[in-house]
Amino acid sequence: MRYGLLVKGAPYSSQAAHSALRFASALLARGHRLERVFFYHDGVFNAARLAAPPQDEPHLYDAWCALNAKHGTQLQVCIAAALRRGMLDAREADRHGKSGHCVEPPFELTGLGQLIDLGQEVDRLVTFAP
Amino acid sequence: MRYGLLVKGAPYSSQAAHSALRFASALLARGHRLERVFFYHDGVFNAARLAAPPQDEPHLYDAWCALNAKHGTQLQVCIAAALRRGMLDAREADRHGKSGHCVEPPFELTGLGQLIDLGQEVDRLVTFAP
Amino acid sequence: MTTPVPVEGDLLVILRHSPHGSSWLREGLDAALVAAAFGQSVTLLFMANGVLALAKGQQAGPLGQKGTAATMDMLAMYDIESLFVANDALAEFGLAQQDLMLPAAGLEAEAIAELMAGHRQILTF
Amino acid sequence: MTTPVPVEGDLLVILRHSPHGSSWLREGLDAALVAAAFGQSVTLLFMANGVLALAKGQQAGPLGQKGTAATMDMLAMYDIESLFVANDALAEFGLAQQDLMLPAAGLEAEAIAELMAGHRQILTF
Amino acid sequence: MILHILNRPPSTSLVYREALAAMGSTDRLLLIEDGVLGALTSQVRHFQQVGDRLFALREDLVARGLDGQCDASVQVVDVDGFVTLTEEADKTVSWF
Amino acid sequence: MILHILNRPPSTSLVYREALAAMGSTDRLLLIEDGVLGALTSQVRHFQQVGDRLFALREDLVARGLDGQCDASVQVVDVDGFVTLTEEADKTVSWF
Repeated sequence: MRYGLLVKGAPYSSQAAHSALRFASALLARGHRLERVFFYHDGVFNAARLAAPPQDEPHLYDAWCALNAKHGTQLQVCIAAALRRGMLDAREADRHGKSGHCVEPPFELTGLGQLIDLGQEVDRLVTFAP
Repeated sequence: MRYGLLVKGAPYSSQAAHSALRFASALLARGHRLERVFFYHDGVFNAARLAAPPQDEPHLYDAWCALNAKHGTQLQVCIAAALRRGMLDAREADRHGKSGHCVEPPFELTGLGQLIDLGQEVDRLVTFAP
Repeated sequence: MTTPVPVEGDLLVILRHSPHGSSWLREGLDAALVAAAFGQSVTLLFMANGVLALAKGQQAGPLGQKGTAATMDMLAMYDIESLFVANDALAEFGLAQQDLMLPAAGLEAEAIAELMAGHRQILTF
Repeated sequence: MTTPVPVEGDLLVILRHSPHGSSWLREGLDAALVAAAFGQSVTLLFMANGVLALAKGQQAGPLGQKGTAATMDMLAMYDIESLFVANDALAEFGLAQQDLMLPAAGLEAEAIAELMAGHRQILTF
Repeated sequence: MILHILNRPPSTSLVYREALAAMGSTDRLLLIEDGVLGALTSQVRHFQQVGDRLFALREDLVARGLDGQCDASVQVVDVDGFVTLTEEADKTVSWF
Repeated sequence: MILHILNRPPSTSLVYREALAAMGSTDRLLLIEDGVLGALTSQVRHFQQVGDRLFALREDLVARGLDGQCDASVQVVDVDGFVTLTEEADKTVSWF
């Protein structure tokens, strides 16, 4: 089956990102395909490229990137939710006249339409919220 | 009186930052002094320097900076909570071998000891949580 | 007013949070508007604290936070006209149909499952 | 066991969240440890879901999340030995004193206000 | 005297019970943010034991269009009144 | 058949009532994260109407040291079982 995940919780504050990553590896191990993870609400903070968790904690940012590298899962971030929360990629930073950026590939800022698309495209969409 | 605020909520996701800023202006208008705002838990995301909210919404990041500029209120961010969530200043980014940074003055990353200090130093410490 | 439940629709958005206290309500409404703009048939269900999204007389917050009342007014423009509200939540807040800013069909708890079964996809906010 | 309530202390940290589901518990314990390291006399009160911080047998999460049990074990090292637990919350989860990983004095609801009045500062997590 | 501050509504959160359990006999309780839903006539029964020591923040009621439905037993204060309440209390405790 | 997923404990959150109100007669309910507190023998009464369609995620019970206190009426599943539940359902709905 084709799966999509919707992640709404900030990393470490709630268990949402942990649960989503855990569920992702389990569904992949069962032979399903994970098309895309969409980040909304405080979930957009998962895309913060500078995350530096303690060595003895799971590195959630790296785990998302590994999901993309190994399985081609798209990591899409709601652009409206991200901009207000300061999660800008290089293009948006430029557009807003700011130097530096917080979000970079494999995470991409996209419209909410991609979440609606995802819901139509996949067999199962599972939400992990704070 | 001398006040301190503890902010634990991410900007826009909950009303915590709005309430704290509103309370801050009211206490200043009454002639009190606001020594410091300490950001903990998801409150650390208030320090995201790239925040670009819609024009018709309050600009919380700018409002925090104005508080510092006009009233000398310190804006201190728990460094442990910030690092894991990707909110690094230039020094921490350098220390972790990453280019770019998310946090800059007037926000400063500090230890949790500054929260304990604040509690001892001020007459009233008020918490705004998500 | 309790009306028959529609049995078909592309997307059901369930709104359970009140205005101003969090961004859940606005983010849920935004998802509904985008889905409608993409041509999906969208139904809204207001339940629990979410029924307060329908309260009359909402205003901007003290810092100028605009809240969600203006977005509610845009629903019709996007052809989102299938609005339901949980009767038990209305009663819990002492609200009646005439207190609502938009017409929404009252739904008894037993009908919610039917509404959910009739939609291909469900998002909760 | 219900013991007399201490009437003095610099900081009371109230822990109301369970392990693993959020970072509140860990962040509250961290604040307590830092205050103790700064020489403050610190009291902990576990109430509501926070009493589960005292449950025996906690383990790392499936991704290696370490939880808070190891931090609980460090409290004594920081001379944080004034631990209270709300009796009603223990009862709600069917827990008894012998189920706890650390000794904590059971507190009836009426004594909580007394505990709060006795501390110069209170932080809730 | 402690000022307790609650931002969760009793309609969906039981956190108000923690605040009530912790309140001393002269402590005050201020409802803010989504907590003001508890000040409505339809909800205020949850706070009966607080008597005349129950407050709600006016601007949070007004923004939600609920100021007309606030129960008469609740003392409605503006943000200045919120500051005053913190001045009059020895300390504040937030429940969330 | 819908799989409902709940991550809040009934001890402090009433969101479980929303999930229960929305459940059809063949729908299933899976407790995850802090939601697993509802699977304890001391708490499971809140879910009585769900009967044998109540599930809880094993690793969330184990991490909290609570697997021994999970009620016998609850079907405990590992994360593989979580995936299976989503396979068997037409769609999933998360309550938080």
